Amino acid sequence: MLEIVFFYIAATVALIATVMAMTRANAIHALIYLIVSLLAVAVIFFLIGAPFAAALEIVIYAGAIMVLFVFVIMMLNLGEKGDKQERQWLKPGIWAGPAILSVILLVELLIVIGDVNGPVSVSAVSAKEVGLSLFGPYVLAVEIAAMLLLAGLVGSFHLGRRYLERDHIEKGSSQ
Amino acid sequence: MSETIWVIPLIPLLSSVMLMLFGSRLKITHIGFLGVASVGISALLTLVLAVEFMQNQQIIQESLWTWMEVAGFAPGISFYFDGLTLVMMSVITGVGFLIHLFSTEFMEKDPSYARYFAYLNMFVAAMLVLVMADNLLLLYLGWEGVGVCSYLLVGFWYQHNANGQAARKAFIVTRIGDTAMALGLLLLFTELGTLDIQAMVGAANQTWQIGDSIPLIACLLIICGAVGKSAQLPLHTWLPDAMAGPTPVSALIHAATMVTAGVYLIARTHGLFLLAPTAMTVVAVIGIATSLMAAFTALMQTDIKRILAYSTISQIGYMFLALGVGAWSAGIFHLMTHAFFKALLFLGSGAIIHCLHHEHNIFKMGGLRTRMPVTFWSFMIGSAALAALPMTSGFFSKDQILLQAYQLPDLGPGLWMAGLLGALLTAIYSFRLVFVVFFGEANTEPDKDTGWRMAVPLSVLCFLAMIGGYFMIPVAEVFPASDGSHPAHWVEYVSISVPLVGLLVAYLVFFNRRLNIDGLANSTVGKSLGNFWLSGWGIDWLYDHLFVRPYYGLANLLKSEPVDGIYGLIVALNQTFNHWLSAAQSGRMRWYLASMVAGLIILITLAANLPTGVLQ
Amino acid sequence: MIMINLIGILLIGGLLAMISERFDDKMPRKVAMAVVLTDLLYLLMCLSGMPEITQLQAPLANDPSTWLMHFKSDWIPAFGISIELALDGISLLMVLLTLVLGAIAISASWTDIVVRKGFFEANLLWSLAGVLGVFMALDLLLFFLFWEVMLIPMYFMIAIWGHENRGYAAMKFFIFTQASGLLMLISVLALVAINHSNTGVWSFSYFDLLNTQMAEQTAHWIMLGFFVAFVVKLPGFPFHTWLPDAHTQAPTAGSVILAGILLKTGAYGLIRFAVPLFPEAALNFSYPAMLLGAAGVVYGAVLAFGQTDFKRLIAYSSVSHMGFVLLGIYAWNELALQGAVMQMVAHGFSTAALFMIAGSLQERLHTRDMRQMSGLWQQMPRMGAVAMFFVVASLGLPGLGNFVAEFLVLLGLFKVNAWITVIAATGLITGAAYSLLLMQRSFQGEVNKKWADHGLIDFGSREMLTMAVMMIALIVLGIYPQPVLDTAHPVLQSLLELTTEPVNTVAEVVR
Amino acid sequence: MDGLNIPLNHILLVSSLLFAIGMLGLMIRRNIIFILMSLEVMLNAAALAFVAAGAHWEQPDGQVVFMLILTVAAAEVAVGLGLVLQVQKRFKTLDMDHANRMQG
Repeated sequence: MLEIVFFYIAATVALIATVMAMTRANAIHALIYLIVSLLAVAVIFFLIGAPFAAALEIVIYAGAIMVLFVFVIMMLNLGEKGDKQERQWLKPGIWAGPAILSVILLVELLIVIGDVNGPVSVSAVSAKEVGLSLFGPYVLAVEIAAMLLLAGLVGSFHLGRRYLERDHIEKGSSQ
Repeated sequence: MSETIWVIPLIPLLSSVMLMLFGSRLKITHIGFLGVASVGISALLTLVLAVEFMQNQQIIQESLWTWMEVAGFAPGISFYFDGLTLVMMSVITGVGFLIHLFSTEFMEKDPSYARYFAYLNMFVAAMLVLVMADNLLLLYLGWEGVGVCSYLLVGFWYQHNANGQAARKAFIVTRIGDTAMALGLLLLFTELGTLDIQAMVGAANQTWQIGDSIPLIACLLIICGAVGKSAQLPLHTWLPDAMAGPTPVSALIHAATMVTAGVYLIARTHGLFLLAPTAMTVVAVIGIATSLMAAFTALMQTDIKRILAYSTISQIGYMFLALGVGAWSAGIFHLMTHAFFKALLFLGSGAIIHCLHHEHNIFKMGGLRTRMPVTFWSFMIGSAALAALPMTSGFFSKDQILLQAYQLPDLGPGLWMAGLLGALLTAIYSFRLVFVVFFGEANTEPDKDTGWRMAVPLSVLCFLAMIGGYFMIPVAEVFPASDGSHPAHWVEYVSISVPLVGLLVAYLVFFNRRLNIDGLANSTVGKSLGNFWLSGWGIDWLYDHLFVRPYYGLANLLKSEPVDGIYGLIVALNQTFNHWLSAAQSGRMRWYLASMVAGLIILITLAANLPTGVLQ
Repeated sequence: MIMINLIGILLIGGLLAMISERFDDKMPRKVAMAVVLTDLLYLLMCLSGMPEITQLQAPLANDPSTWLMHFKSDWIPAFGISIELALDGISLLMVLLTLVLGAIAISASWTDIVVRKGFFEANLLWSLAGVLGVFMALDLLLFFLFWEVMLIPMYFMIAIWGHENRGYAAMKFFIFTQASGLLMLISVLALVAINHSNTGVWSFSYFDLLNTQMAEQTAHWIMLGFFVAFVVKLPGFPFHTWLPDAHTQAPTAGSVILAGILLKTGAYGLIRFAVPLFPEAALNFSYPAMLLGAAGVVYGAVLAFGQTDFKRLIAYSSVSHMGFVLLGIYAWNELALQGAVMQMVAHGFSTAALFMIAGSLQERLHTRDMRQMSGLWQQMPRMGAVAMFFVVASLGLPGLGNFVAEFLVLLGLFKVNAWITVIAATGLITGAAYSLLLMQRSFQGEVNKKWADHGLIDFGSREMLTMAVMMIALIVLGIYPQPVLDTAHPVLQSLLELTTEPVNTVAEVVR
Repeated sequence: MDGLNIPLNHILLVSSLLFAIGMLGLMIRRNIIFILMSLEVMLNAAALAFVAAGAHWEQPDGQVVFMLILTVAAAEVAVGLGLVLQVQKRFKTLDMDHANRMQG
């Protein structure tokens, strides 16, 4: 009973936080809302019996990935000017069309999932089970994920290095 | 001789080919010799043939090879020789030889001497094929062959655009008739299964009754061909312009031989025309109408050659009249005598033009009687024959035509009277020519009179023009016999006297000026009528506005290829789509996203509407 | 095997010609000429061992062994696709025409190609190889393959060595023929599929596909696919618009091959495939087809009259002349078909020669605009005389090949429909009009001072020799066409047996 | 607890809403940072749906897929943010409408 109440609270929090994240002009504010949203989703994960997923959500999503955002935003140093620009871009005229599209899509999704019935299980799927299937039937997917991460690593390193080099060269030439 | 008549057209043809291939390397005298001798040999062979024919009256049929053989259509390269062919061959080779001889002097100074004789020899060959052909397709070969030679010779002095224009006009106008004739051939073959003239006429008599519509259509189509070639209404306009060619060419092609091919064609296929009396009436009416129209026009012309050209048209009109009233042999007889005296007149005018440095206007001549006596006497005799003064050759032939026309029921007397009017006009314009050119004051100074190569043909033709009327042409076997009855004597007397009246009128008006017609000519009516006649009854103008200009306009209109517009439309459509699609590729990420979402919506909508079971 | 060799010699010869440019820049043309003449000699030698062609029995449409030559070898057996070549009278005529005109085309381009000579000659030979394949292939997929093969070298010839507007012309040519080829492919596949559903056997062989039973409507649409493909190539009105551009822009040899040979593949396709495969559908369609033919005759002639470009005029005259072929084919009786075959051969020579003259003029004057010519006879009498010969040939002078062709077509057509014959016959008049205009504007007329000091060179012996070959060919065709007629006769006989003649005599029309 | 579990379609509803909001953000934002954030929201929404479905069937597969999504998100953010730095460097703006020329 308590889980159901908690679920609705968490869901509400997640939705509100996401809406706020999407509409903020200041990147850091948006980011913090986003983290709240992710945490709320983590709560839902926990409630529907996926504690392992909830942990990962907090550690990696809300932790690692969001920190990356924070770093980058700090590096870019957008400041007041950026905020003003963002506010200007967020005029109703701009988001009216996309909003209609989104609503249509949402309605369609809801209709499609309308006839899905049945509760989710409360019995938790343990980390062990997840681990067993990860390195059992899904081992190929794990390999692919590994490759993907490696590619991401190399890619970001390459892009970031060039950024620094360029910076360095330009600074050097301007001196 | 009778086994190898195919040699007769072959010799001029070979000579022509040789002149074309090696003409530029031969000496002038050799060229002339080759050109004249080849026709001369043909003429001699024709003479031999004639003598043989007179003795045994034997019709010769000779087949060289089958031209083509497809599904029962098997015209041969084969020749047919009878009295009618003999008359035509004699005229072509005989007069042709004289004109070739005349040309050697006339064209002496021309740089394209070899080309001239090559064309002229080829013409003789083609003309001989035309008259000797045993089937209509081979006849058509000769028919078109002479047409091309005529084109080449009219446009012989190609450096002047006007000559080329005249040549093209001559070819295309006759081509209109030729095409109709070709259709006639198609119809005859389709209906009768053969184009062999004798067999065809035989089959026609078995298949059709007199007055049937198919022989009428066939005959009308053949008439179109004949009308085009023989310069009759309504396809006569090319002939006066065709005078742009060298004068001997006019004498040979546009007076003596080619233009009478239409007469020959109708005479040759008279078996068909007898089945279609309406067609014969058409021939007669075309003939007399043309004859009068041309005679009026000739009255007003000032160019010596154009006078003669219109007079040729007019005389061929008489021949058509003869054919139309069934006076076949009279028509052919007139064809022959006309060949003599008209060739004579043309050569005479050629001599004048040659000696006066290409002067064509008769009012700039005058007084040539004493300076060019040979030419003067040729012209006198020629004009007398043309005007059909008694005892000349033209008298006998024209008289026969008029008398037989008179005997035709219903239309007869009308045709006769019209013919008489034509004869009167003929006498007036021919002696107008003589009086203006040879009498009166001299306006120009000729170099000299003609040389022997011109004088000999002139004299021989004078002789023929005088006595030609006493020849008996051997065509009795060819044509059905006429009933032989004679009209009342007064008809004959009137016929004889009319040309004399004409001569008198010409004498009074143009020689001693008793009769002054200046007032009449200068009145408004007279002037406009004069101009009307001068322009050949405005027919050229009419055709120009009715056919030539619209055709040019059409060609110009279509020149930019309207059909391509349809394909251009397809191209434009594609380009528009291309434009739209490249506009979609704007590089704006939000736009891409929006379209992705839109696509997603469509996909989900489709998926949701699919039958259940697909989703689950 | 002989037929494979014929094609192979040309393909390999093309490679040789390309390579030979490395040794000497004048080599390719000699190599190419040698290759074509070798091919021709080889064919003639092989033929000499065969029975007299006139004594051949009619090749039975469903029995390959009655044909003059037949070759079959598996290619993709799973789908019944084979390398099947066969030769009968009409194919033989077309193959001979191709090789002779090929040699003439090489001679025509003897001097006017200056860049990448080796590649040019190679393209020329490959194009000829494709055409030979088209004339001999009896497997429908192989036919389609050759159909495409002949286009690509031609595309290159126009696009690389063409005149000022070559890119446009080449692309137009390519798109038209490619689109029509696609239609044909679809039709072929549909036909094969129907045959498969009827018999359960996959086969692309002509002999198997004859007499395929199908619904009337289906036959109609498939036949239209073939019809359009071939009529675009022919070209028939209103699919002709690629032709004036392609002919005008192509180099001389390209124009000669295009007009002389490539157009004939369309006519050949109609005779060999479009009608026999669907006899009923095709003959039901004969009336519109003949109307298109007549429209082509008249339209081509009128447009030719309006042109000022020497080559464009000849190109439109081709449209007019090929209209007669279309008429002849769809009149579908022996007279008309013989006429169509004759027209294919005779037009090949007469137009090829006119294009050569146009090429020579362009080479000397650097223009094709007739308004700038006039009076050229004065300086180049030999060229003028030759041009005159071919002009009168093209206007259908009796005694030359074109007349025989046109007259036979009209004769056959008259039996079928008199009124269309009348329309088509006006082509003889308008034909005279544009032909003589061509002569008047270029060689006759006042001597143009502009060229007086250009030292224009008259035809030399090489050119005269080439022209003489074509002149003699036209004269022989004109006064003794029987060998050609006899060669085509048995084939047409067997084709006519496949179909029933449309019954509509002239008497009905006239009465 | 029996019969009082969280209904699956409610979780899916939340997931759909999150997805729609993320997509909306994706479409209305021009700043690349926000675009990346929106992507994260959408990925997260999908992940939620997977985990919920896994829970429904009491199978670990949902969470396995969630982990895969997590790796994708990580890699994407790493590369994406690297690109952000480059874009900022080159164009002096984060507006994607201005940085739409694919030039070096």
